[in-house]
Amino acid sequence: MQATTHTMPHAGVHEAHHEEQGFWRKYIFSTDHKVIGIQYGLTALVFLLFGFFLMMMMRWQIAHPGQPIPLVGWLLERVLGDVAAKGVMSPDLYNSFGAMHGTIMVFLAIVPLAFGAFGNYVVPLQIGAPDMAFPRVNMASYQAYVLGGIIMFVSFFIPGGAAQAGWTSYSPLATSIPTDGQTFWLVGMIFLITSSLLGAVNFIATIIQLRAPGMTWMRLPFFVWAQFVTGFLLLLAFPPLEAAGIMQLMDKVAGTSFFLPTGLAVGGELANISGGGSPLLWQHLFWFLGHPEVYVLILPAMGIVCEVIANNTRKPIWGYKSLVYSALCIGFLSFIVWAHHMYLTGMGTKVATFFQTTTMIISIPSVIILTCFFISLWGGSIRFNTPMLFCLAFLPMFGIGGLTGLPLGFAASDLHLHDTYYVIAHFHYVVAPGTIFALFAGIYYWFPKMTGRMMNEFWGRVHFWGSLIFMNVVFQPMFAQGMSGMIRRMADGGANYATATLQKQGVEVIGGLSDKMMNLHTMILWGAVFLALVQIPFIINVFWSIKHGKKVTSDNPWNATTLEWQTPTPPPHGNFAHAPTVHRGPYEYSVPGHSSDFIPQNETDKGSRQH
Amino acid sequence: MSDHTDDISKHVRGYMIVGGTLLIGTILTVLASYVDLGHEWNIVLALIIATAKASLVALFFMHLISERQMIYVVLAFTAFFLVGLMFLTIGAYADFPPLTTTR
Amino acid sequence: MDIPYTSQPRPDTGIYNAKVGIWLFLASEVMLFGALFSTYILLRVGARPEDWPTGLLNVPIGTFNTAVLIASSVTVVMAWASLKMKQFNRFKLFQAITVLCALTFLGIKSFEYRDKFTHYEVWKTDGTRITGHLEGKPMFMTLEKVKAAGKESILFTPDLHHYSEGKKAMHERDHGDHKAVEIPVAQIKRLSAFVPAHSTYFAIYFTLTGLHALHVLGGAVVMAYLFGPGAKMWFTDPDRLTNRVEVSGLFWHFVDLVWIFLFPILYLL
Amino acid sequence: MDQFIRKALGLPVLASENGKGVDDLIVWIHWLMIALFVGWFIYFVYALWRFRARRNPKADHYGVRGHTSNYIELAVAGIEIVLLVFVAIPLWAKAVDVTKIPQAGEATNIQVVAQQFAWNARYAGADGQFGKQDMRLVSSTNIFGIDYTDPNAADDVAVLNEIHVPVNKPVVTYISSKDVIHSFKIIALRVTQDAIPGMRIPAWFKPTMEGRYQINCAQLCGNGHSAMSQGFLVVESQEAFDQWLASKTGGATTFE
Ligand code: HEA
Ligand code: HEA
Ligand code: CUA
Ligand SMILES: [Cu+2]
Repeated sequence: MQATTHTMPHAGVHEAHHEEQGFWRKYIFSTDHKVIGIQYGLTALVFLLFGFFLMMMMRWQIAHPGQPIPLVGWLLERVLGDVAAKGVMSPDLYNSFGAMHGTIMVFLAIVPLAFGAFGNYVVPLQIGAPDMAFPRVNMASYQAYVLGGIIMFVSFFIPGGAAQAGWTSYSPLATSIPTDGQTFWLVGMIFLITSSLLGAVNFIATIIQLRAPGMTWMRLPFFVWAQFVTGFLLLLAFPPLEAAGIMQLMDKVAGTSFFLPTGLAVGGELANISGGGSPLLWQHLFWFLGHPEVYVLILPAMGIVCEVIANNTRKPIWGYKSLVYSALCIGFLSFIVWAHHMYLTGMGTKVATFFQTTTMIISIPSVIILTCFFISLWGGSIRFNTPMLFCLAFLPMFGIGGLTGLPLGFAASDLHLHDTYYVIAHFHYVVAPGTIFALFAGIYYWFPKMTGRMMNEFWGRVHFWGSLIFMNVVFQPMFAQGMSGMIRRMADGGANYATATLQKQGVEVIGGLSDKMMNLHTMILWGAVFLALVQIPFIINVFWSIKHGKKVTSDNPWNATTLEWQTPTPPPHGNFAHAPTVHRGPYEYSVPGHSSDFIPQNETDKGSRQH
Repeated sequence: MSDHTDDISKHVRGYMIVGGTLLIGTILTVLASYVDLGHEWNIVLALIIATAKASLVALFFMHLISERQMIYVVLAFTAFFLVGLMFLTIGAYADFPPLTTTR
Repeated sequence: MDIPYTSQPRPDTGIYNAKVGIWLFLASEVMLFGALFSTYILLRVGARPEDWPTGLLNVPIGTFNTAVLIASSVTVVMAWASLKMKQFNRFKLFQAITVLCALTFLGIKSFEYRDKFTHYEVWKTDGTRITGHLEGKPMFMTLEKVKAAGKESILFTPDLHHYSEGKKAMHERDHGDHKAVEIPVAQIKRLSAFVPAHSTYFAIYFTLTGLHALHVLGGAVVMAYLFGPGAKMWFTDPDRLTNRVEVSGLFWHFVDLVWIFLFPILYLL
Repeated sequence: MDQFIRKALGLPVLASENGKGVDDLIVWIHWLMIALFVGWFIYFVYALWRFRARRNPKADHYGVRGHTSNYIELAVAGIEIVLLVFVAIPLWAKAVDVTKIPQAGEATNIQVVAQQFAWNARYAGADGQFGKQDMRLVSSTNIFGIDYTDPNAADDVAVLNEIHVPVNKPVVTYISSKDVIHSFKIIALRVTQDAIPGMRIPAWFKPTMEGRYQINCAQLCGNGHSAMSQGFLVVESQEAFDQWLASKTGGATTFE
């Protein structure tokens, strides 16, 4: 390796000339994986906040349908016009916000944060590489992401507003809405998909090719494994959605009928199209991505949790190999479970049997991963710092989310729960108190490496306890609502189906939504408001600590073993002065007979005995 | 991955032969389409020839025949998922063929 | 530290970075085109036979284009081999031919597209369907436009057979006289050029070949770059240039490989 | 116990025979979930308390050495397999196959076509035969695309938003849609079926309680999705149903 670098000094690699770079080269058009990682991170956090903001307005509308939104209602009317007349959210606007909340959270917030930001910043450091394998591709990936984000954002302000067909964009609804929101959505998605594909190629190639000497596959930190599998999910699951996106775009702008059947009527009359397409095809292609995508959301989170738990229990992760094999297994299986989102599309017995079976099988590796984390606690010396608190909370929260996936996985029980708030609660438990908590943990954990300063611990705790409590206030009631039959994507929060409403109209029905369920909306609204308030200390903490946080006294403030902590803080361009050599596994904590309670991966055996 | 110059010049002949075979394959495909074997069998034959041609390109032009194991692994998974996508999707239609005319 | 293995293979994997990258990328391309092929199968199986044209495309032209792509596949691998054998000038020659092949392919393809855009089908209210050409050979004409122009009837030169009569009819095509007929607008239910909106066949035809053409275009740009400014790398880092040519060649072969499937399923079956 | 968990889970009233299996499956799977969650949670809290740094300053490099976890994982897998093979798969086979429902011969057949934002239904009428249907004939006055040249079509009955069925007899609904995807859901009867344009999908249920039920649209179908609530299913005695149907017969296949 040394030989290579010496015979080809700076051979055509512009990235290698890192002497004087202007502001633009250094911060905006950077090819340094760490800068790109931070760019990804900040952009994604802004989108995360924006996605949450959309949802706060929706929760108001759900709790108080038809009433003007306080504080921001007038602003909405000013910028969006009639869809928010008098500051009231119209059903069109509700549908736009819902679709964009899902899209933004998944494709513009969590994936870029978990994969783009943490993956970019941490993976090359953890494997002892100078940068990503293709730095310029890396930059292009970020730029495509930003472009996609801008297109999505701009779509709010075009006439008719943003896409309204849910994040799933089912045809024919998606193409039947005459405004251009869906076109923007599709073009934006094509950019985001391109970004993810470029990122995935880069990550996988980097992990395969740029591991430092001695960094064998079974010495990789689990976080790297998680990103590796995630990369493959993106690489192979996204293209079919890209194909589907192109086809839906054709349906929308070129008048084709890929997803439109013969005999489709619009406003009563037969539509002027050739027909012959299939609405179900879109669903298959969407969920072929959609399901792997949810593991894209969770695997990096599990990777972070693993790093932090090992570090703060001061002992090796129990069952490292089972973790790795489980992650690979999840990755493989996630490609063949997608139709569990489609049980009620008229699926016959044989196909349903196949997908129910694979869905049950895929829950087993998740159980194994969680079990490994639990067992790792046993015998540890547990430090309850902020990152660790978030990771510990991740476990039961993901547990709730994951377990409630099981009744959805059986077609017959899904019959009752499909498209109700039970599904909403299920997946928010995995992505919100699950993934978001893990990402918070990652921010608190790697912040000192990125900036050389610690985040404030007290406000970290306030952020943690507040988030934990209010996340549960928001999402726990949704299980009950869903079980009682409350349907999702209701612009009035189900008021039209409530017993009370019907009684007012003089209709007596069996099984309408009870007052009790409807009243929970108020509680959820307040939960969301307080959830937002407790994010304020976090946001301030992040920016304040960059300048004023407690300075770290060493490059390795958490006494961690993995390679990212063996670099200067923050790591310079090129990361390591010399290629590190790896001598041991990733989590050598509290090794018997060793003086300190951790041994870095690059420490030689001789060095360790000298202690 | 052959690194020696003389090795390469031997390959060059191979490339020419493969190229010629591909051209012949193309002509065969066209001719075969004019022979009426029954619609299904025409499709099968055309796909067989196409697959053979594609394999030649992949094996020789793209050097898959002497590629590293890792690339095989990646491609094997890709092929598997693609087959899964095709068969499961198409399989799901078998239960309820699309409706145009019914009672 | 610089990024290692940009020109020499990593010992344990045996490959250099860009090759890993391109194969991963091609894997994703397989899924992209695979999804479209799946769509093709579904649409075709779902279509009523009379709605799915066979033998409508020009086979000799398609065959010629196939040959062009195959030839370029040979030249692109020869370009790489020339670099391996340190024959820079021969590389330049082969690379140039490759780019020319790509442009030829695109030129012919756009000619074919034009042909389709000026070819029409009329669905009459009595249920009959005729294909043919409109007076003056306009592109993208629709019934709405005809009506908006205030015309009472159109002048239409019918083909001697309709595509639903199958390939047999096409083979027996004699060169009889094409007489233009006048069709009153009132008798027309639908009028469409052979554009994507015409039918699921043309939808998938244009999507597949259009996406493929974009790939050809992208490949041509890269190839031209490596022929022109990019070739200077030969004097600073010949191994890396050779790798770049190999990697772009891999992409090019893949594009060829896709066409090998597209040709029979779209032109011949 | 059984009633307790039903209440605790918040399962709504059940008014159909087919829904029993669905509810049972939901209850059983929740037992498994609760057992797992409570078990793990107790362990979790105990471990956090016992191994906190202040109490246990030195970690044990090896930690757990036993295989208990493997047994737990195997048990989870085992229970899932049992539920899958003996409950979920047979249940689904019964739920989707309308040819295998009990008393299929006596079933009331209804064709349902959803549209933005209402429910249309069609009964075969006195002859028990639906008229031929072709989606290419759909128009604003011919919602079902009925082919009026077919003599069977003459006595078909069409209704809007008000669907009557007799109690204690299976109902087979052939569900379709005209414009976008909707979903035909009646919570208390535990019936849900997506209404997909271009497809006609059979679903069945067997109501056991007379009364009025609201038809919910469970799939996002546009800006009227939340207000697509004017459709009702009326379950009544056979006599009342016959009378109602007779009052409708007489070529009411089109609407005003
Ligand atoms: C990160 C995201 C994520 C993850 C990890 C999962 C995980 C799972 N999901 Fe989920 N799912 C979504 C995100 C996710 N899902 C989303 C976004 C949707 C809706 C999309 C939409 O319609 O808009 C959805 C919808 C969805 C459906 C469709 C429902 C419907 O529309 O009707 C189904 C059905 O099978 C399902 C099943 C599962 C299963 C079986 C798992 C399994 O993998 C879960 C396995 C995990 C476990 C079994 C937990 C194990 C843990 C323990 C046992 C420990 C307990 C812990 C403590 C006590 C501390 N999910
Ligand atoms: C990863 C995905 C993700 C995430 C994280 C979330 C997070 C949240 N979601 Fe969402 N949601 C979806 C994905 C997600 N959601 C999807 C896919 C849908 C379906 C859409 C559809 O129907 O098509 C949906 C739908 C959905 C609904 C149903 C709407 C309906 O059916 O009509 C609801 C209702 O309450 C909801 C609520 C929330 C809430 C309260 C949060 C909260 O947890 C949000 C928490 C966020 C924060 C706490 C913000 C933290 C941010 C910061 C701290 C910023 C820091 C900034 C800097 C430092 C610069 N979501
Ligand atoms: Cu119809 Cu929702
Ligand atoms: Cu899923």
